[in-house]
Amino acid sequence: MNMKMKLFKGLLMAFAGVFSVLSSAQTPGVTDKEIVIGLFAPLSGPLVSYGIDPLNAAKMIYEDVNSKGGINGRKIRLVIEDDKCTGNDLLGVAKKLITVDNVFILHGGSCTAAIAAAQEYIQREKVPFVMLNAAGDNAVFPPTRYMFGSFQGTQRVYGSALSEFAIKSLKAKRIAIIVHDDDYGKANLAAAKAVITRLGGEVVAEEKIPPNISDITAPVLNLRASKPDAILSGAYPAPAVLLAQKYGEFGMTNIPLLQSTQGMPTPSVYAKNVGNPDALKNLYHTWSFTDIAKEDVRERMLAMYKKSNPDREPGPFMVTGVPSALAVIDTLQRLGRDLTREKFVDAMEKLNLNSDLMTGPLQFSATRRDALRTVEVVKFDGKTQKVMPDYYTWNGKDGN
Amino acid sequence: MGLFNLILQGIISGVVTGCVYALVALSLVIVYKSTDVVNFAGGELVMIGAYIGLLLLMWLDWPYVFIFLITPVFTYALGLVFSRFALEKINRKKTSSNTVLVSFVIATIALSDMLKGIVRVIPFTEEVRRLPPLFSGPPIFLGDLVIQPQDIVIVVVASIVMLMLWLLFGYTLVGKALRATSQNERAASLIGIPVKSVKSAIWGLSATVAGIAGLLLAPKLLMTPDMGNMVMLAFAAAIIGGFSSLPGCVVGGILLGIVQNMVGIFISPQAIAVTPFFVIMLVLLIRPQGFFDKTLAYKKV
Amino acid sequence: MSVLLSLKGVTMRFGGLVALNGLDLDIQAGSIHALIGPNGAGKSTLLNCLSRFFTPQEGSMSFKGESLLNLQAHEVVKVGISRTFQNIEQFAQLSVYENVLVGLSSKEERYNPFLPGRVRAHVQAQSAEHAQEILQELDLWAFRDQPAGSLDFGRQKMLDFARALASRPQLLLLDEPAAGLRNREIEFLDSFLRRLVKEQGMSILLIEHVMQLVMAIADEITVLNFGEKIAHGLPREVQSNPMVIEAYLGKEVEHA
Amino acid sequence: MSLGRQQLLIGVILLALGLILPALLPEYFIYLFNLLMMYLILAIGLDIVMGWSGQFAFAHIAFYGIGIYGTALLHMRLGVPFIVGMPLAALLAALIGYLIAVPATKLRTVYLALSTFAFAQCAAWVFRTWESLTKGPDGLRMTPTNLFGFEIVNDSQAMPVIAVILALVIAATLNLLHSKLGRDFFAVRDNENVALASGVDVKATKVWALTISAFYAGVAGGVYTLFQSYINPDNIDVTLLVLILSMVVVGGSGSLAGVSIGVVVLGVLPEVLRAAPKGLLIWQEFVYGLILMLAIIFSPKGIWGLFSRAKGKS
Repeated sequence: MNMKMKLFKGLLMAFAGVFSVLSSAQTPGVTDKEIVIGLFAPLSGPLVSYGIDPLNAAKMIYEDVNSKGGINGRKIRLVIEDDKCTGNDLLGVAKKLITVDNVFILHGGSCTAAIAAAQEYIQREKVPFVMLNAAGDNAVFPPTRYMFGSFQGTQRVYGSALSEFAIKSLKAKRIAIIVHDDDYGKANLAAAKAVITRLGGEVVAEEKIPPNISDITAPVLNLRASKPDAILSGAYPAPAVLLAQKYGEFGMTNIPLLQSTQGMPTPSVYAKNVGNPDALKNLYHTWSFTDIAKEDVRERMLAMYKKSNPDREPGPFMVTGVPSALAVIDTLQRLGRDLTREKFVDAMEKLNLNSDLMTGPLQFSATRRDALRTVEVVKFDGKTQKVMPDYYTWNGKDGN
Repeated sequence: MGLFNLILQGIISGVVTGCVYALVALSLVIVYKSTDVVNFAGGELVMIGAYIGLLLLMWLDWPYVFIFLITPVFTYALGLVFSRFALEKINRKKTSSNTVLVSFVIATIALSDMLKGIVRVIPFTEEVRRLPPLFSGPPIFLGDLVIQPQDIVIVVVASIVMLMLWLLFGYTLVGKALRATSQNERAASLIGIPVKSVKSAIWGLSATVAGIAGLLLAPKLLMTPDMGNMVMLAFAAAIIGGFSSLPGCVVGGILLGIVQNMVGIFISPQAIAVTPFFVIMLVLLIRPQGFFDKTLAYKKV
Repeated sequence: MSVLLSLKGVTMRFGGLVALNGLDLDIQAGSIHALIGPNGAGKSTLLNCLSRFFTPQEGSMSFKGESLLNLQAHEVVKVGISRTFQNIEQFAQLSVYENVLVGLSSKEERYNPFLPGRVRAHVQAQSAEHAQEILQELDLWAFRDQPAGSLDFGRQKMLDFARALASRPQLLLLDEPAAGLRNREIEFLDSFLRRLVKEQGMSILLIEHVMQLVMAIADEITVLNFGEKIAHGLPREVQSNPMVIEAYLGKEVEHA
Repeated sequence: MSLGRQQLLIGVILLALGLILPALLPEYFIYLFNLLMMYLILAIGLDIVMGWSGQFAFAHIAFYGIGIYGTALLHMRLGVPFIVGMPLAALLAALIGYLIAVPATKLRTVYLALSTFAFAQCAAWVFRTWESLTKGPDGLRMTPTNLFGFEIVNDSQAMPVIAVILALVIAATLNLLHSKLGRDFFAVRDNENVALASGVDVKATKVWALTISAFYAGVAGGVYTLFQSYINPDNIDVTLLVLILSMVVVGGSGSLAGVSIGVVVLGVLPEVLRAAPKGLLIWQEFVYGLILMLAIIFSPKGIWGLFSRAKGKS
């Protein structure tokens, strides 16, 4: 190696040294007065409906806490980004927030596949990542130290809750399942099958459909041919409506139709889209929030949203952005003034938050990274929603 | 329900959706035949037709039938504008016939992005929407089989549109001008046919057909800004018809509708998504000229 | 003189339309053979058969005793037959120089893209020299770096010529080279074609409507009408053939 | 400057950037550089088949996917090191490209476009459903790449390697550009008949174009495994194809400089847009479509075309 190269290398080392000294001087993203949080969700592209309102909802919770004086003397400052729900973009956003904006923690993500792309990076950088509103099955199983999520339940929770409800409350024995052929569908199906087998029921049909299906006749005919006592669906909004329409057309309305949360963002719109009131006679769906039964909770959320976003009508998934923000705030409050990322993770692991908004406690542990395991089942007849008396809790094993 | 009825029900439903695929295929083929452009925005024209219908329905307090009739006017204008302000300008700058075709296709891809993008901006479209069917009533039962009145309407309207296209192309002066233009542009302009206007009109016509397909499809398939993805089914239908035969499109569309359901029943619903692509590859491998046309798909020199 | 190209009973049908009907034609080495006839007589179809764009349903075509039917379109130039096109057609976005290089390429070794640059430079040196000669001869050297599509009409036709000549063919097929050219350019063409035959021993099959050129330079003339040969002979003989006059020349003469 | 020197210079510059920048810039920027370099390899490959040869081949993302899964699985299942696995995967992509090209290039434009597009969709479906190999919709977690005993775990370590690969790709492309085959690509694009009459084997040339472009896409896929750790079949979709296509068209198809400009402009644009008010982000898709439309209408040769035209006038 010649002199020039040596000199050059030396310069590089010096640079790197200065950098590391600067950055290790204190916890990134934390000053005396503020805590910087990187908040992101899809704000453009096909999946905006999962992103804009939930992100606004999380923002309003942080603003609320700031207006009440902040957390232990510090205000929350948000750096907001658009992750487009793609792996490349989300990873880019995570890297920007960590290495350029120097945020304390990441809070965001509405799509599990995109979040999963950032998992190794988060692990390496040792930065806590709190998911916004993704179901997150693939990102929380197996659990990794820095990633927390599933604040409205995983697909496993929905599949398990609907199966248990079908067998215990509806006395169904023969159960048919229809899900998508993607990660959500896979997790939902696995949990449902495990619960059904455990409780002595029988899975009589498993239909895996593509999310962009245009004629759902064949799978519905297959469902009907299996003569089920109940149908479990993990479909997304459009296929969920198509399913209900065909189910109505083929006169299957005596068979209860049990729909997982993601298929019915706004029940009234769903009912309007299905059109046929007959198809809504025997319809149930999962939900993770108490805003259906408790009017005060609903009003409170809407009022907060209006205050924070006067120009926008809150869309269907608005409330799903709230619990993750509550969990972050609770953790920061418990931590006190002494903040490091490692301490945040340790405190997050001890989270046990009972909020009047949620159907169950938000909990983590050393081996658990999915927050909510208890959901309710709601009967919806096209006009009113009626919450079923029992809550259903996933046991943490079925389908894993 | 016996297997026979299962198959029969699959066929009935396949014919109905197949009719709509056929309409979209027609809209692709008439443009290809006369302007050599593969329209990758065909699906988005279907989508925009449905959303225009929905917005009109929300703004205007008119009976749905009127809205059904005036929506295609908007898509007609859209096709016309695209042809005039994009394709013609590109054509004027062309350096060779091969590269200009690539440019045309890219322009349709750009159009597809723009249409999707503009619909996405309306917050209202974040959620799945549906148009009312043109006619609704209690389903008709034939033993175990169910037929929706709405489905009958779809088949009837689609058939009327197909018939009108067939008459237009085969038996009117306009049709002759269209055909002359598509066969030999230079000769057509020599005998006094305004080639540019004819081309724009064809784009308008194609967009009209797509718009009607959108209105028919919206109650059945539901509306999202991405509903244009169904265009691949139409491409497959058009390929069966050799991308030139109008009756071929219709048969191709219906066949595809039925095949999809049969795949769903006998193979796996998971394979439904890949059916149109498989059909495209298969047809191109064994009979690239399609099943309805004697002219070769191979490039003529 | 020996027969360079020999056609026997060549028949080409498109659907129900007979474009060529049992055509016999011989071209002598070192001669200019003109092919005339009204539009739609099948002249261009014959050229397309010879350059193997079309395959005739019946008949044989032999060049230097070898059948052309065994060749694919891109192989025709390798046995020594090159052609120009009726409409101006060339590689519009390539430079004038590159157009000629493509024309040359049948004579080049197939270049291996993985060879280092210097080896290639050597391979290309000879080609470059030849390309320069041709371009200078046809007065196109000054435009060598311009895209071919930007030349004026006459020069584009000359470029088509240059490209066809680059492969040093034994038989040159010309499809209406004089169409649309000005008198001065036609005069140049006249002397240039003569020189090709005399100095390089090239043979030429000329399709042409400009009678002044045909009559001046053709050694033999064949007249086609509706895909059939209606006359053949020396220019003088053909000119006075009543059938030809009726079918074609009569109108043309009046017109002129 | 001779071709060899040009290639050497580009290689040295890229390698130097690849070594220096990681020490100076936050990892985010290095990630962006890596992403752009990967896009550039993809875009050059697409340009060879579309811009150079004028063929509508839309199977590019399928070959990219084959490159990703091929490299990752060879490494994870069989322990094949990157230096061998990546070329193998790219060759596999090229082989499949060749098998597609032989029947597809016989077809008229519309059919070539549709059959290659259909092939891409079928490939995506296979990635999604062949769970025993690709883990299907769960996505594949890739183990860090091993290069001569060093594990590449972050962007800074990956950057010099990617820079070297990009330099090799550019050098190979320049070689191709000046070769007979490269000239034949352009000849076939401009006029197939004249090309045939000049002795260019048009069919073989088209097959070459598709095969080579598939190889490039396979290389890009291999590069992906260097700086990413997870692949989900959902991430290999038409959106990516449209992005790459837009880069080629907006920058200027048919020229390396143009394609590079396109990659940089459209690759950096979303980062610039980050500064825009969040409510406006939703216009992005429309704006992208508009940029593409304006480019194809007003400057079919892209930004580079405008630039070189202006240069020609002065």
